[in-house]
Amino acid sequence: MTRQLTYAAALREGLDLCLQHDSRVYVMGLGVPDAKGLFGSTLDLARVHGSTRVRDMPTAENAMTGVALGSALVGMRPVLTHQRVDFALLAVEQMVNQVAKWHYMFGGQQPVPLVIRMVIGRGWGQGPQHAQSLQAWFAHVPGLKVVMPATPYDAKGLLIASVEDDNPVISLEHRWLYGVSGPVPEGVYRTPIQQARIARSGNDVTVVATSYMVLEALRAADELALRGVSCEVIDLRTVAPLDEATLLESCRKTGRLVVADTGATSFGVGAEIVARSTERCFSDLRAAPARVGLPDCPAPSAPSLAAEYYPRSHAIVQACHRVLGLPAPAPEAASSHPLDVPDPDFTGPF
Amino acid sequence: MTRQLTYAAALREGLDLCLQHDSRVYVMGLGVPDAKGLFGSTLDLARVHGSTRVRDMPTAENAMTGVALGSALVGMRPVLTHQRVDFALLAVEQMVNQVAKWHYMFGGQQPVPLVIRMVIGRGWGQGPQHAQSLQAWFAHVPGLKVVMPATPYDAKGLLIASVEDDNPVISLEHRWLYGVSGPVPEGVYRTPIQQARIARSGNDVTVVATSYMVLEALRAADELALRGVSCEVIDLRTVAPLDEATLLESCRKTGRLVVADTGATSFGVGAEIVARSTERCFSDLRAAPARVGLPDCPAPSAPSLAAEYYPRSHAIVQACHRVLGLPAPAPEAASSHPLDVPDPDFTGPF
Amino acid sequence: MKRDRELLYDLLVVRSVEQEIARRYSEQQMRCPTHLCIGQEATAVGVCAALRPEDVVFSGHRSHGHYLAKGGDLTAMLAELYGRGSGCSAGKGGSMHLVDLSVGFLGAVPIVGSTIPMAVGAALGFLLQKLPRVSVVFFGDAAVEEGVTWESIDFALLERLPVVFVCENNLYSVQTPLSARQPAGRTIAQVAAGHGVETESVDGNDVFAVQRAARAAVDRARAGGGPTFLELATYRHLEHVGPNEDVSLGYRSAEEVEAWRARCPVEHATRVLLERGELDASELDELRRRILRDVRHALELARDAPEAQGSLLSDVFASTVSPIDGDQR
Amino acid sequence: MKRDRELLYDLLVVRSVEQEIARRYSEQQMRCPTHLCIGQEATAVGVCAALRPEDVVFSGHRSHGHYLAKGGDLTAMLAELYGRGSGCSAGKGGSMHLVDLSVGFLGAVPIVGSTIPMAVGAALGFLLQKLPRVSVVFFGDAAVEEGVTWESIDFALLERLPVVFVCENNLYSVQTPLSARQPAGRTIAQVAAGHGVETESVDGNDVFAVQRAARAAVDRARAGGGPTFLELATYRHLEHVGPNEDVSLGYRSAEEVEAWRARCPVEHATRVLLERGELDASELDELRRRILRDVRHALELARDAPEAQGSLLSDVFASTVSPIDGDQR
Ligand SMILES: Cc1ncc(C[n+]2csc(CCOP(=O)(O)OP(=O)(O)O)c2C)c(N)n1
Ligand SMILES: Cc1ncc(C[n+]2csc(CCOP(=O)(O)OP(=O)(O)O)c2C)c(N)n1
Ligand SMILES: [Mg+2]
Ligand SMILES: [Mg+2]
Repeated sequence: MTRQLTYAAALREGLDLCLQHDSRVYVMGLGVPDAKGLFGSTLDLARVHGSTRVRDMPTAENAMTGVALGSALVGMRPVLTHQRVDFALLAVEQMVNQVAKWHYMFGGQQPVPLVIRMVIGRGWGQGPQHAQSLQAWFAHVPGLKVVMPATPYDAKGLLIASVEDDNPVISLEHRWLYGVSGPVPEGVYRTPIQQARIARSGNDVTVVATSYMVLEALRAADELALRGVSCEVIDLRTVAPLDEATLLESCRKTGRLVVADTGATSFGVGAEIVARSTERCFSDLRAAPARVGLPDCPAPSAPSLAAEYYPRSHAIVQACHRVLGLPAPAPEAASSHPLDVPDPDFTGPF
Repeated sequence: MTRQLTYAAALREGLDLCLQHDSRVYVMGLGVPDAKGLFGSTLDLARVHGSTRVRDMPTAENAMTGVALGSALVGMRPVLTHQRVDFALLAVEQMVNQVAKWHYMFGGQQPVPLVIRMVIGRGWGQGPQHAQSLQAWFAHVPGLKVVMPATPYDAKGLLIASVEDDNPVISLEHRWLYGVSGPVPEGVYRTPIQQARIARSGNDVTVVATSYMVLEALRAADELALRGVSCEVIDLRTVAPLDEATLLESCRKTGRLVVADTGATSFGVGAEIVARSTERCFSDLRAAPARVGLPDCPAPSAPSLAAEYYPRSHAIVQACHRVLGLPAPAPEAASSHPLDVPDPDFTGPF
Repeated sequence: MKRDRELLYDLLVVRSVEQEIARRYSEQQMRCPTHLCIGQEATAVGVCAALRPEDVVFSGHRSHGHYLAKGGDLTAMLAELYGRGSGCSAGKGGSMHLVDLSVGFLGAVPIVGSTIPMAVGAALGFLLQKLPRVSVVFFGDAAVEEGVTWESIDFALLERLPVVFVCENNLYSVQTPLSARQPAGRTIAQVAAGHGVETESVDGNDVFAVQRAARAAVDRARAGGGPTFLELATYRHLEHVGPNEDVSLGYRSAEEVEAWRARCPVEHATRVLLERGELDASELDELRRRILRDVRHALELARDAPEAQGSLLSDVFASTVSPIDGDQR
Repeated sequence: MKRDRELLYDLLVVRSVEQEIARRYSEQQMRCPTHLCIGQEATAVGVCAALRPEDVVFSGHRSHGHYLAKGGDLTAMLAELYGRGSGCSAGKGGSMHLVDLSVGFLGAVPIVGSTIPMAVGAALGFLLQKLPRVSVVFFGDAAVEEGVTWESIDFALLERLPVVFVCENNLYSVQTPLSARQPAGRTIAQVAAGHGVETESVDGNDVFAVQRAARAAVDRARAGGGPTFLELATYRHLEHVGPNEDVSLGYRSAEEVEAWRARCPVEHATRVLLERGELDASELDELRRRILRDVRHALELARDAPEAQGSLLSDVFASTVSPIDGDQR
């Protein structure tokens, strides 16, 4: 049997390999060398590689992003981390005006090999300022690649591919994925950027999912299978640039599309995927596509409100029913576990 | 004949009225009281209302946004301006984490009456960092209202409505609109927020446009009319919350949709509009919708490249042809005026 | 100004609330990140004692003490931690988003440094409205690493605004010591002074000293003398977030924690009052018992209140408008 | 270090380039916002004279002088202003985005303060790679209002990085004077010193003094002594952006402009060398003529080069990857 690792351990191993093999790589972020090690993903790396290469930093997100960029311009390959995308909003000027555009605006002379890891996600009352999921923002900015690994395999594979890429890569990691386990090969391998993954193939409806929603989509597919519906689940993996080919091929096959994203629905990733598919394969679509995502309000802290806020597999089942013209499914059975912590059934190994 | 004013003068008059009537209103931004007066939109207001109420500020966008918010919490009604949305990226943390969420996250006790005006747009080699058009970003953030007036009438009407609104309103003003003139009534009036305007009614295809692209869309509609195509042009005016009713009604009528937006196409406003229409009136749509917007690259500075970068009316004509199943139109006639300054034919009055 | 006994009372309340939260947290009913201020109570109590009810306070992630010291409603705060509809933020915010408008506690949010410009803005609002009010913001030692802090201080100076910046320097940002974050050979107060703001460094565990310094700053601000920066030295006893001790994490030594526990602000104030004879041991016992009873009562009220329900989509926007020509209609 | 005659030569070149741009700008062929540095040439020339070719420079919106003084290619810069494919940024950037990697001019961008952390990052890169190089960043007096500046300086201090911060204080940000933006009663240098950085205030119109101060700062940085902050007093003769005078705008007086013109950095250096007898009037004339000829030649080359074409969608992304186990393949 292949070795099983958690998502956090897979990331850690990816970082470890990059640090080992490429002396230009360094890792920097708040708490990176501390005893919690960014949800376990940087644990112990400072001891192994030294605290010059695996570094803490001041709480100065904006400057430190510029520092990372500047160091990349003289040959380093930084991996910068933020414990929440919400904190990284202080660094948007650097990320959007500078990092994203540097290569282009200076005529293609200077690559910017910079990986920015940011935590998104939910749970335990994270509330309005610790749970945003802003992939649509970064994807809207030409010059940034945006990845969202959903599995331990891809966490490591995309991290290595991102570090090796000579372009800025934004990696968004969902906090409920760190504890998920799955097969992870040893040694260096890559998950190609801009290549979606057919997580489950099917014929009746295409569910395109990002990050943690891939897990919910697979669960929904299981449930739909019991009713004889064959779901194709696409794990998008890279949000920008989009893997249009995989997306369109599946839409053409099934003629029905549901998108499940971790972010706000309005003006979100789902909008682009629906628009792109509609534009490109309108005549193949047999029903209106549907989006599953967050409603138009900030994330509330109270678990009772958060339970309503975050769509789960049942919402995907509902959307698939709608798209398939089936009667609405029975309401979701009351959950046997609290909804503001990761579902233990979801930790894998898968 | 109704009085004609430029967009800049209309804004200035709106601000003047707000300052006159409501002592809680103040206007703040870089260069607001200077001799250029933010493209003319704040000219002379400091002399009239004093430099406490019409204020310059330090180049500290982030803090000054927090300052505006804090003052709103104790009863003021600030109008904060930024000469470019690009500069305001320094203030995203305040705008997105705080301003947008304050009312919600404290349980609806504290309204945040704050207007943030930001300049978007193009021309004269503005290049990568002086020409972004990030309405899709703000629209993706629950809690922000986002307006984009296209006419002098709405510049004043939406400004007054925004100042009167007890919520944060992001107003994006295209620099090529300041010189455009049109009818503007005297005195206080409002353009309702979240109400799109049918700028021209038609039956064959719906063109939803934002800001400056409304002008291009109207020109495209003129051209299409010559070929017997009847275009309905919707001036979106408010991007968020969307006026879904007007949008869907038009789509249902024409069955064909083109969106023309000033921002990047991918993950942009057009994506939401296409997705929303497809989801809600799929069976009424008779062809794949199309989007007109910026390609996936930063704004180049050279006029020769910028000319390719910015879609003009012809791109809208092309998109309409596509959506209507007509053969591609003849290539655009070479322009008789430079493409990096506003077209004099576009300055109105309309 | 509060009398010294009142200060002690307030300290005991904050301590008791935080201890009760810590005790109950493991029941997993308060399901939100919770940053306790045990060991730091004197900064909150001392500063707020110098304020008038109409003065306003902003804070950050570690705000329970500030909220309570400014007079915030205890039950509403606990209900917020419990995710109840009766929480001070209707359950929307949790521990990291406290507010009590009725006492001028205008809000706390957990983005480091983010309320500093808001406090300055409130002060600007007071100036523009010619209200003799003062605005105060509490923040930690990490906040001075954020540029927005200096932007805010500079603007407060430029406009001579009635605002007091209160830096609670507890030596750590999560697990990271000052030495890994800020240059050696300078104090935070020195940097502030370099910007030109009136600055004072105070023992943040001596509530009397804190109140004195705060009073001077507040008076100055109210009199039009502009902003003051207070650096208050203090220490957090428990882990960064959550109810536990954390010496096992290894980022600070047991000796260091012990040394600071010996400088406990509550014990210090107690000792002073006992020594002065303004309080005797039995009164103190009685006080503690009464406070504990009240806190537990509030906790039960909060815990037993109904969960926030049905309000997910409410209050995204205020539904009101304020017509500029309102008086003409 | 450059000899004084070389400094004068560089000053004359920068002045001549800027004057020629101003003269040609109204032809409307350079179609991008252009911030000229006439009156401020000595800061660029003096600082860059203290650098080695492998040292690096970053700048902001007013960067022509810095680019040229570091040795940037003149024709490529002018071609960039003309929007030519042969521009130093292939026409993508315009005047506000200059770069010449071959001489260590790593880039200029027009977001106030934004290159300051990048310069610090380059210095960090040098430290990590153990390269004895120094990083320099030029910025205006408005940049110290941006928090990122202090974040960057603090981090440079924390890590003792080889970086020199060069503040060109020309008293204005666009039309807004310092007094409307920064608190009275303090200098920029004092604030920097408060952060703990080695600081020097210099007459920025005295190229010799600037070079001396820069040399000391660069030597210190290279020797591991950490960052230095230089505040250079100077003045812009023309409008903020564009080729014209702007006294008519009313934000500064004709007298003030005159007084600073009398302190012209180019004239100052010329006078010194003439007085010292290191140069005579006819040599000077000849120098000026030669420079003007070269500048005009470059201008014509740039103007006559083909427009940027066909590259709109190129270079959004680099097409390369750098495998971590590259050497094993
Ligand atoms: C902008 C931002 N960056 C990072 C964080 C993560 N964070 C939460 S609390 C904290 C520590 C802050 O330390 P300090 O300001 O000293 O306050 P203390 O916790 O010591 O009271 C950090 C870094 C944050 N909340 N906001
Ligand atoms: C972040 C940001 N805010 C505002 C601007 C607009 N702006 C362009 S140049 C400038 C003036 C900068 O003044 P200073 O730094 O003193 O440089 P100077 O023009 O005097 O050389 C401003 C405010 C900008 N480019 N970037
Ligand atoms: Mg601390
Ligand atoms: Mg200046």
